[in-house]
Amino acid sequence: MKRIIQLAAGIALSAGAAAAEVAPGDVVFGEYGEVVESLTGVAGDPEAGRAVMNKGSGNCVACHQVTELEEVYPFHGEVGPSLDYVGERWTEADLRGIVVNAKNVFPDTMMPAFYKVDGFNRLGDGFTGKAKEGPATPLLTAQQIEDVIAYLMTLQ
Amino acid sequence: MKKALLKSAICAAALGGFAHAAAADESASLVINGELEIVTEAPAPAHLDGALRTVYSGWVFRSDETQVMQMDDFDNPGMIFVESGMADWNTAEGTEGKSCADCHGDAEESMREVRAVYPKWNDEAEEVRTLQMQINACRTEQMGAEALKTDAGSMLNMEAYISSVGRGTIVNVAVDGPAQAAWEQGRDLYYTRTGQLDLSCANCHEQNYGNMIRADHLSQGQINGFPTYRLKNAKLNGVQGRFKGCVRDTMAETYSPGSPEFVALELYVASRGNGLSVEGPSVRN
Amino acid sequence: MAENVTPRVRVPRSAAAGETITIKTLISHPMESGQRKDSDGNPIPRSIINRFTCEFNGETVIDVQLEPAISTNPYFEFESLVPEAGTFVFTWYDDDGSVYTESKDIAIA
Amino acid sequence: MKLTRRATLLMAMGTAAAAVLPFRASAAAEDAIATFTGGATVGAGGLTLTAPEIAENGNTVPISVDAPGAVSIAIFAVGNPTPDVAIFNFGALSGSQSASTRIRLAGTQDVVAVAKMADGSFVKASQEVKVTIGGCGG
Repeated sequence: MKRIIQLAAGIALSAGAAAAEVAPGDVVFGEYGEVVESLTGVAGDPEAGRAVMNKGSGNCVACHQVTELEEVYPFHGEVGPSLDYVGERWTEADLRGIVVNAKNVFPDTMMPAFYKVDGFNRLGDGFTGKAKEGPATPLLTAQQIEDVIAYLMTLQ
Repeated sequence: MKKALLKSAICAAALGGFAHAAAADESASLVINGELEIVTEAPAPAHLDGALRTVYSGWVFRSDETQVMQMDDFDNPGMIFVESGMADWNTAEGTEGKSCADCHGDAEESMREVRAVYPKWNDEAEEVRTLQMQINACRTEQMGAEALKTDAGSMLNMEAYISSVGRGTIVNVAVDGPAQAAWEQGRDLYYTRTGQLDLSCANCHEQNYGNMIRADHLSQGQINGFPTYRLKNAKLNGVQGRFKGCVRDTMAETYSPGSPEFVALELYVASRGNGLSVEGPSVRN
Repeated sequence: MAENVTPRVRVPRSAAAGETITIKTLISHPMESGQRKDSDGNPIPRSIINRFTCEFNGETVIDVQLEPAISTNPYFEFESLVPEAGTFVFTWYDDDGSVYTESKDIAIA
Repeated sequence: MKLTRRATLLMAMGTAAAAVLPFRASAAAEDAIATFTGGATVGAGGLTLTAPEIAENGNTVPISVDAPGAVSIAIFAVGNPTPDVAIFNFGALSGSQSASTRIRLAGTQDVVAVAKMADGSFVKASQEVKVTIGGCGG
């Protein structure tokens, strides 16, 4: 969590340079919850996105199985669907929409919104159990989401 | 996105979430010390309205090695704390100079049916009381002793002792009558999503029990085995402390052990296990 | 010093002469490894049971050297010969110098 | 055992690393084993090590060793910061040269048992124990 906060702070500092970045409240969703525009305008790095899949970051493998990751991050969850071939089944815009806020696509899903800062019930300060003072920090940064999307698109 | 694709995706998600909820190991049977038979699987109580067909003790979701640790009291480290609770039961405390035993005699007889029916409405106090609240009411009102801290040390020892003598009795928490309002409050909390991860109890423990979340085998979150000795922290854990840990892990502001919300939630979750045996102190991961 | 350290043993009450019996032992002890830090980041000093022995009528059954990788509340299960009636003596040695003992008699049936 | 979030994370990372690299005893583990054997050659056979393939929690992992005719059996967790776990020395009245206990494993790794036999020779057995990673929390 600390790392996410630091990253977010870093982004805030370089706000001028990252003028192209879309804030969580400004994301434009399509009719089916897809997000066509890149959140940063900077191409995602699949290698960096691969690292985000693990615990301590996106923790995607807590719920999703990815054969390609079994060796490096063992023990995958079964709560969500397998992500094998996810890059064939979905477009980049679809995947971006699902990672940003899956509930726009699947209203009852258990999947958390990774780029959302409002509308929470009893928002906590990370995993401390205490109330969060001030606005939420998205679970992943805009660039981390672009990186994850780039990685997911390699799963073909 | 094509509409057909979307539909099939929703279908896949639904499958992942519901139909896929793997059956627990229905063949495992728990007999403690070679003689005490424990009901770890029972038809779901009617008040669940079909949300579950069968209720399972958390024991059936654990690995063979963890299961075995609960099958013999010598192998169950939770019994260390039962011994402390037993000693406290017989120790006079407070301004009245009385022990639990002075009023209640032999707990193996007087307390046998107690754990199974708590949390329970108390007419005089006009509130739903957890077993821990009742222990403290006894201490402060009858013994003139100080209240013990909820879900901590001596309190968990006493709760574990009272649970241990009730092992094998069938959980039968009242959900109607004067307890109904608290029960409904607990039910609402159970289904309310919290925190930045936006998860409810039901997301994991009703819709996904039997599935793995990373390497954790999700149970139904039944509390008939509490207090429970967790391998993770090598000590007894109380129900409401466990609730707090779960809510915290949704990245939410938690309620506190002893709060009206958690009392209501404990009543509701206990009632989901009506039909299972009292099992505490159990051994879990 | 570790608090509430209580040894427990399970030994059959009787055995046939020359029989092999199973013994279980458990002692409540935190087994503080010395590798953990408190909430202020200061190392918590090591404090473990470092040795456990079981003797029968003065003869050694088992003598165990424990390291911090033994879990909280150390548990042992092992087997002993019972050549005659007598007394098992169990001894746990704590880093802090404390010694905990327990004994159990066994009869020949 | 109260682990800090950071420690838990480090443990999880350790597990991941252990899973990628082919097993190789750390220098510390090799030293610990050599201390027990005095550097003697270590054979195989005659020693049974029983440990779970997957441990639900690395804090409390049940294991058993059995080596008929052994004088002593040492257990090592080769992936722990300190590999030594325990040494069982069997006396004249030991009913069998076997014992069970519960140990701590700081992540997925090989558990190694080395038995010293009555004739002074040594045998070894090892088994990988995968320590699980929880899904919840940061």
